[in-house]
Amino acid sequence: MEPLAIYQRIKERFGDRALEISDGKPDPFCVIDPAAIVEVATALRDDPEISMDCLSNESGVDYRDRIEVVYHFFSYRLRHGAVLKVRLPRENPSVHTLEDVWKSANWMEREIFDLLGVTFEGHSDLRRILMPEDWVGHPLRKDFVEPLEYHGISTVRESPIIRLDSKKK
Amino acid sequence: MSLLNTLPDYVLTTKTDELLNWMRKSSVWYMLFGLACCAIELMHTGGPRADIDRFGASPRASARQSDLMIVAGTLTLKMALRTRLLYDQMPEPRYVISMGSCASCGGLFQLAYSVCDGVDKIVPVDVYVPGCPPRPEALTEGLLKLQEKMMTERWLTKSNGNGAHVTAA
Amino acid sequence: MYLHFGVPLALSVVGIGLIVAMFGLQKLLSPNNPYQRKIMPYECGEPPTGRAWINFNVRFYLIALIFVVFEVEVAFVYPIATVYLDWVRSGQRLFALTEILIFLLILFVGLIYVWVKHDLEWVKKVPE
Amino acid sequence: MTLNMGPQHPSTHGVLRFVVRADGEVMREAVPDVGYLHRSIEKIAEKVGYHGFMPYTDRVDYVCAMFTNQGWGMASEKLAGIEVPRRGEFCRVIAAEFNRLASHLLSAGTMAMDIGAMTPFTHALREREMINDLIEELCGARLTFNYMRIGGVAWDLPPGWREKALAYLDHFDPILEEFNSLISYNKIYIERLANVGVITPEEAINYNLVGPNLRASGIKWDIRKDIPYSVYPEFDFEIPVGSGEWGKLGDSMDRYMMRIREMHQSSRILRQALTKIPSGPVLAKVARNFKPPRGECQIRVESARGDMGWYVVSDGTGYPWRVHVRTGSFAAMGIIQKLSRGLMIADLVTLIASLDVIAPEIDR
Repeated sequence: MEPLAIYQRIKERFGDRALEISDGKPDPFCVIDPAAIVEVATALRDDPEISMDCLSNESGVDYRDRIEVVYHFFSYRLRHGAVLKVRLPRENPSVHTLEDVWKSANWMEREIFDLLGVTFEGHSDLRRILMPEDWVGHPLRKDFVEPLEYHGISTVRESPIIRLDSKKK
Repeated sequence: MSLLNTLPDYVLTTKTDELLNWMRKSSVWYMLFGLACCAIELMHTGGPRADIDRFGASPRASARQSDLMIVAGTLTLKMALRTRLLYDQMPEPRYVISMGSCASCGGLFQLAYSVCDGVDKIVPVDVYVPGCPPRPEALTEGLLKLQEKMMTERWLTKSNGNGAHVTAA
Repeated sequence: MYLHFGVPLALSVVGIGLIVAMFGLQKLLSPNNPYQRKIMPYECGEPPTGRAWINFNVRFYLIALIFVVFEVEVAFVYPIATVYLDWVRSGQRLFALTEILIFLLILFVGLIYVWVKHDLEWVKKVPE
Repeated sequence: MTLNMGPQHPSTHGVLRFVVRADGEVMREAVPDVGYLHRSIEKIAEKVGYHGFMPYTDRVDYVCAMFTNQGWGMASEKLAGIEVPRRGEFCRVIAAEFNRLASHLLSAGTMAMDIGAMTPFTHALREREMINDLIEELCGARLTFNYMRIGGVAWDLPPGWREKALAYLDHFDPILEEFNSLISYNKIYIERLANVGVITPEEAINYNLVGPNLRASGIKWDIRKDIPYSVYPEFDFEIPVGSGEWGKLGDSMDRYMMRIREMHQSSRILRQALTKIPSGPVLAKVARNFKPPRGECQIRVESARGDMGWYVVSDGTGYPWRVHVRTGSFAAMGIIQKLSRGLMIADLVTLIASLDVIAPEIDR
């Protein structure tokens, strides 16, 4: 089943909560209202014609004015996939977790929380996964400023070329 | 009641120092401290073809039994704290080889926010092995350079018995 | 007159001498610089968590006990084995053999008992 | 008792840490803690251009770096709609399959060493050294190749390389058979691996396991066959699927045997690719400051650790807006916490080795 056909199906079933369908090259996607993501996801999984039994990829993207969480679903039985998007505001973005629908969402959502600061309500243990526990800020945001030092280790390494010039003077 | 640094300067201890250094040099046990890509080259260096066991360097699992720490790979800030603790827990006299450009100066990950540029910010380094990853032969040459350096150490006389690798508390 | 005691004397002198030499040289020649961060228990690079003095499960004590029993049995059989040939030459062959077998048989019954009581199985599952 | 299988541990395949709550030898739970090798490759992608990001993709998974190169190349080509010449595709498949051999050899070797068998590790490394020589002759590096470019491959096969590669394959097949018989039918090895860490097919899909871990649970799924890309449809090879001969379906022994059988299939593909390689250019014309049109795409590549999803968002400038890699090891790590309940501590080592998890793929 082609992705666009899947999105039409979602549009019919959920009407206004499927906000926008775009057939952008090369991958078409469909934007969903953040509040309805769990129902749409369970519908995608339980609908026999779609039966998306695997959440293959979940990533967060920071478009300066909003943060988007992109879900790539895949169905091993019917060998087709679909892309859903959720648009969230930049200040404390939050959306419901998909962990109880697919277990694979657990770690991917922890990574998005860690690197982009999107809190997932209902997540079993939402804590930092890649950065140190006491790290400040969310690095993958476009406006992230790198700290100058961490626990006394300076993250700036002066380039040796400057040192050579100072010797020459 | 150890003999180190106790004999007055007029006592010539070159031969005994040489004997001590020769014994230590030909059984340098390195700690399995592979972080990233250089870890695979470290395995190949310990492997069948470029075997550094010929020079007496056999891999040890824990910091307690090793005198040489080969920092093989990118040192992230989260790992840097543990590296300092591991270095402290190694028995003296202890040496450090910084293998690869990531460990020596951050290499091609200086752009990263989470990487500590260079292991010499954390621990005193004896030999820097360039390369990304350095070939097993390059690491073997680094080990031989370290063995040469170990031969020049003085232990018994009071003044220049530097025992440089006996760090203070 | 006591020459035949010379061999064990030499053996013990060399043995003890080697040990003293090794530890002595190590004490004399190696740097000794214990400071707090170095003495901290090594736990793969992490500050140690939890207490080291934990109360072990009783099953490990049982296994150790069974091991000690059979270890002592073997320790008794060794001296017999060394003098067994003298007994055979002095004609008490059958008597020596039956004596050892009775000793082993008693402990074999012990082994059967332990086996039947499932004390030898290694516990792979622990109830929640 | 809480134990720390910490970042510096011989059998955690890189810097992973498990906080193990154990009772005697049986584990209550092993909570993984990763991030010790998070080198922020995805943030660097936004700072370096499309061409400049290629060497960084080697470091995403340095044991089989060709697949990450291929993934990045295909993602950029799909964005910009570039057609790779046929000989370039063949060179990619040849280099990638050789790298799959090397990766599976290392995985089987370290797995045997983790279980306690020391000699298979040296056998596997000896073979891996020969493959490294071949690939080094092809692209100059032993581990981080940077061999592929957007639009094809950097260099053509050097003269005489084809015969050397075919000669190596003739030497490799009996050696693989000997390696297999040396370790795979060893009683202790089977005892340690069978029925450990059993993953049912539904769990495998729900936890999004990929590659050998998925096929070991009985699901016949391989991107090279099911979403054909590059020139893979022209070769005939089977996909080994787990059958549970040694214990329940989906245990560690199945995952290990998947990798051994995949090595057979890879050498079959290599033979066909090396004989059928056409002549012609290897690299398509691609602008130096490569600016793909605005848009986003996700492509999937069958890497040695399963299908790796490259999600790339481009905003029309020369720098990618966002790159996200979903790798096989990251998905496999999610299931370890659930599987480790009630397992013995020694079996946790087996489980990590059988899932073939390595640190850079998890932390990127």
